[in-house]
Amino acid sequence: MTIELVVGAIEAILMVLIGLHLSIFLLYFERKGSALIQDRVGANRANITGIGQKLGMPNLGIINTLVADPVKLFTKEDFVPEGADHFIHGLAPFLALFPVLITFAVIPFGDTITIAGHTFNLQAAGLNAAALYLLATIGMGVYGVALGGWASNNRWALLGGIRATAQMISYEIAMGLALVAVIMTYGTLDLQAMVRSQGGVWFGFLPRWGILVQPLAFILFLTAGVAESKRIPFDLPEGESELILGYMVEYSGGKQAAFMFTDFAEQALTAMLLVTFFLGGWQIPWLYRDGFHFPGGHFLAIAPLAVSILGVIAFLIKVVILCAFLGLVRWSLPRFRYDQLMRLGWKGLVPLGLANVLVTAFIIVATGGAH
Amino acid sequence: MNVEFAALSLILVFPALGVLFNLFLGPRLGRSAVNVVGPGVMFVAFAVATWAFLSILAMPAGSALYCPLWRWLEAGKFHVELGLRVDALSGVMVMIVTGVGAFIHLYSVGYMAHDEDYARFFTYLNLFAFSMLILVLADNLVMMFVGWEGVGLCSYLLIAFWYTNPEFAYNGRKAFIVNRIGDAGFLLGIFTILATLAHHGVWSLNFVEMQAHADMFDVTAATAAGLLLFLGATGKSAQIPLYVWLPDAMVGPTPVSALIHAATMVTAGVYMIARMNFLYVLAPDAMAVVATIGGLTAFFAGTIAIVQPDIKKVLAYSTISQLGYMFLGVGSGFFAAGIFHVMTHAFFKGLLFLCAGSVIHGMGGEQDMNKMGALRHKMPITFWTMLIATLAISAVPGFSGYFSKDLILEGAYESGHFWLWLLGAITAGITGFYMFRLIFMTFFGESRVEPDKMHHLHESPPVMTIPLIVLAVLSAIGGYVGLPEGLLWGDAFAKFLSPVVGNFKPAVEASPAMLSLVATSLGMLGILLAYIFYLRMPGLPMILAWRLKGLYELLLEKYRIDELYNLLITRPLFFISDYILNRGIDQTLIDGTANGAGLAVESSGEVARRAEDGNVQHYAFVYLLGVIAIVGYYLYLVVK
Amino acid sequence: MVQLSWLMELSAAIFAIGVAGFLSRRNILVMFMSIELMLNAVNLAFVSLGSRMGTMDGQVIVFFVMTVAAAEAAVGLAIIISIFRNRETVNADDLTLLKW
Amino acid sequence: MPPILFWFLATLSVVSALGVVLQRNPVHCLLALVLTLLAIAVLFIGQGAVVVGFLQAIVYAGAIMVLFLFVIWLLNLPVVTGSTGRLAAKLLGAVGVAALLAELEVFWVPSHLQVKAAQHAAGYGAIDALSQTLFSEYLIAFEVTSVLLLVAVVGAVALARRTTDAEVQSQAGNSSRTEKAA
Repeated sequence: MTIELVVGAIEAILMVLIGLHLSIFLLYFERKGSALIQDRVGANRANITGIGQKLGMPNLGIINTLVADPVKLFTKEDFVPEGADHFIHGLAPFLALFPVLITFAVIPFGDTITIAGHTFNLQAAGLNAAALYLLATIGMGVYGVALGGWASNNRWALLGGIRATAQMISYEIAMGLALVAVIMTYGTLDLQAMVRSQGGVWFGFLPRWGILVQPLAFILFLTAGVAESKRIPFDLPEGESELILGYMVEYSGGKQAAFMFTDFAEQALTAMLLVTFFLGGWQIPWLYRDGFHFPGGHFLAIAPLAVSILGVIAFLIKVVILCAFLGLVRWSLPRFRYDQLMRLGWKGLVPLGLANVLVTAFIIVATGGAH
Repeated sequence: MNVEFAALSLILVFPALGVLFNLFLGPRLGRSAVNVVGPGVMFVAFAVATWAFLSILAMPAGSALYCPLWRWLEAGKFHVELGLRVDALSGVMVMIVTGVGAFIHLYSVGYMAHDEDYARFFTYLNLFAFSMLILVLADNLVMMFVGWEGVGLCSYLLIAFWYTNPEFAYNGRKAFIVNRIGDAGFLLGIFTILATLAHHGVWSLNFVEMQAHADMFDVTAATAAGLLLFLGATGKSAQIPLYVWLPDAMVGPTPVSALIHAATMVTAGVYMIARMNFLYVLAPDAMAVVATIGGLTAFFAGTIAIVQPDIKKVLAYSTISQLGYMFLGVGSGFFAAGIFHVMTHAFFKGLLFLCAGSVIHGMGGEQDMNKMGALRHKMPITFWTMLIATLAISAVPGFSGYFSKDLILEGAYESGHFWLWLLGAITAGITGFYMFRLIFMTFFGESRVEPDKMHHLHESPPVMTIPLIVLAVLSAIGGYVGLPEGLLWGDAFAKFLSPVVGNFKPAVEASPAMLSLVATSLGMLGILLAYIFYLRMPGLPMILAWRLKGLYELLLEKYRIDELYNLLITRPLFFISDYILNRGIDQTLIDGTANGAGLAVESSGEVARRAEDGNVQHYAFVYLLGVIAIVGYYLYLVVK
Repeated sequence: MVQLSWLMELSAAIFAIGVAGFLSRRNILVMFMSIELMLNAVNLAFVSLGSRMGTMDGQVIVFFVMTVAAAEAAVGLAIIISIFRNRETVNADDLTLLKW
Repeated sequence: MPPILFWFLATLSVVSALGVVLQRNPVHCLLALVLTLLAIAVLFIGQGAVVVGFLQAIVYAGAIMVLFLFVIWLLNLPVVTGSTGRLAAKLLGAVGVAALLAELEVFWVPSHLQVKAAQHAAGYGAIDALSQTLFSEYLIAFEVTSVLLLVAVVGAVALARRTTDAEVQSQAGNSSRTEKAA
């Protein structure tokens, strides 16, 4: 009992750390990756020692983005505008960040692992209604930005808050509908069980990943996930060119960092959820408990502990690749107009999601029930 | 011998198709399509009717064709089976309706050529034909009543065809309402018959079955039913006292006057009485009433016709007068004579109206005979055909009207109605007078046409004159199917009809030749007088009118019957409605009660409303008190 | 072990707070929120009793209550908006016409 | 559910419910209400009603309350200061509420609660069990609920629409004119 509790706590901390590190990776990608895409140099200051250049390496701007920027952020003055609601102004960034962080708890980042006779589930909180939990926490995320915008006593901030709220609520529905189809396919609300049922192969070689069963749900979830994290092309709430920074405009220092981190963490969360639902989670193609069963009939034995660790690594790799993909999206697409955003959400994604649910239900009934 | 003959339904189907076509497609497809379909369906129906009629002729006497349709309604033991039946009587009527109808449809193509609502006109006309055929072909009283109402509706629609003119619309309503009174009588008659039959266990209104059970009627029932049905007939066939609508109906297009208000619909009453002959022979009193009303109507309408200046009004009163003859005929028990006159009248009166229409058409809408004259050279075909029709209606020997009118007068005399015979004979003279007055004023003498209409004056196009010629031929020779007894084939028409309507049994012996001589002489006298009055001494009518000013104006104003009805019925009705029912009962009593109740509620509400201040929370507090009480009650239950 | 009566009395307390809020607050929005409080108090009672009896019916009722609450919120808030548009106030004391 | 958790949640929910009623700023009231709802949601989950608990969080706290927030923003109300309402009325109301509360507290004393405690079947409160009940016993009610929601949507749109069609058209005409002028 105690040891499980301790391990659960460790897992939870681990998961939050993974999320935060992914956010840092995304922060770096934001600065340096965008420069690469846009053919700029990007962050190139704070090259303290110059060792890299001496060794003939390009300036990666690591210190600039990962040390100097955060230090600057957290040492700035924490400014609260006149007439603002102090309490809520301070509360809002954490209301935004908190639900995202607790969501990491239900994501399975590996299979069960057996150490010293104890078997642990590599999932911080093995909820059997995890999918609902997910929707609940994501829904809670609205309050942070909404109240942040409202509490700033600033028109742009309020507009940004309203936009953010409307956008998140709208796309939550699309996301929920995509999730419903996924839940119907796997027949469970438990994310670990979902990942498990993505093990094995079809036709002897094709991994049974969710994306092959629910391609439309994948696209819907991806789109809605990007919209939820309020990134380009869905960054209307921040809309730098029209609302300056939207709901964040009156924030500075650590609180603004919290808002920014929320966005990055949401992006990381989206990536993790996509991996969990559609890309096999920690599953590696053809890898079973006892080792690889390649399609040709070859077999490669691997120790169970190594299999579990390989799973965790595979999960992380998939998530990083998806994060990078989301970053690419952010720097490749132009921004929507607000009415286009709403039209896409309500007239595009929601009907598609409903149709997807309908078709899924029909197929499930036609083929004689879920798994 | 009864033979099933499914093609009978085609006689109904084609006009119905015409209605649908003209209603929905006519306005879109235009005149030429309506021109083909409107009259076309009638000619097809005429062909089918001819086929049916020839079939009957080929079969033994007393045969009938029938075509059962479906069970229409059922109420307890009573049920109505729809069916069509063509025997000798309805065969003749179908031939008249489809034949004369077809030619009048054809004529309408020319007459209505310049009207905007062309398709609507033919829709109504086809609908009329459809309804009339239902009336004629029906094998039971209920279905006949459907047709009866249908023709009434069409009559209304067509009288008020140019409904933008308020007077025309008024006349349409008048016709409809007056007919309603008659229809109420007809309906009551049906109820009386049904009640009598049902009392004896027969739950049917089928003509054949009714005839088979005619012995169930006692004299009282037969008289009541006969008189009630005759009330319907006075409405539809414009007899005293319900004739007032027919002259006003002349505001409709002239083909309508010809078809509905002369040739077919108005004779429905005669047909109905002939059809119900088995009932009427049981009720001598009812028969006497029919004959008397007929004779009086014939005379009164004839006298009014003498002074009317409007060409169509003359013909309208003439129609009423001729209808009176028909009722005199059937009322005398000589049903075949009545129907015979229906047929010849359809020919010559239809023709007269069509000719009048042709004249009006040529005159560009002018109907006043004082503004005509000397038209015979301008419109030769119209003149000659109209002359033939006039000779026919004036009962000049050799023309159709002579044979039929002679039979009627003979029937009246021989059934013992001497005074009615005398009235009819005098009316024959009057008929000759006013008809030739019409001819002389219109076609002879000096032209009184207004100068601006002279250049417009023209003979009508062939599509109008062909029907005239066809009907003129029929008017001339149509009477030869019923020659006097003993001459060649004798009275073939009456023999043909006798299985249906029975044979005429004279009560008084008389010499047909003598009777005929008297009536014909009176007719000739009338023509002679007209010649003197209107051709030899054109000033004489003026002088006479001035001298007999009172009488002249009384006639000109149609005995002021409309005014009388106004005084006796309409005004008291309005008085009762307005002063007693409206102001007395409605406004004072009912409104007073309602307003008083309202006032009571209002004043008590004024007090009670203080509790209702509109504040939701105050209501909620009261609600809370209720909740506390309910929870308290349950608490009491639990604690106990 | 959590006693059923604790849950029920908690439910009663929240309900009473809701009633008090509805009766005392003048802002119709807050009155509306008080109604939601009452609904939730009742929901809590349903779930608690259902859980104690081991049946799902209580939860199903709660499900329906939520649906009705959603419908009620949509319509009710729409009414509040249109009232505010016409009257420029959401003070229940000023809205005594019971119509607009 | 351990008693300590219950007492924590009970305190939280009562305090936040009082917050709904007592705070002046509607946004603060709303936040307190969200807190109450979440506490109650956790109470649901603690009693085995997992799905309903999460639904409470998703639907109530996540959607309906956001709608409230929107409306508060739309109305942009000034924060009321000073006393509202008459003291006598408040006292009367307080007496009534106290009476109700007293009645209910008596009603729910343990000796009156004669509910036979039953064991939870396997999967109690899970989505399967809820769906089984919902789609068999309560199917008609469920379908009727969908109609209710549809009607509510239509009603809300109809009520909250600012103008009639004709006005919208005339406004559109005006705006296009001003655009041209610009």
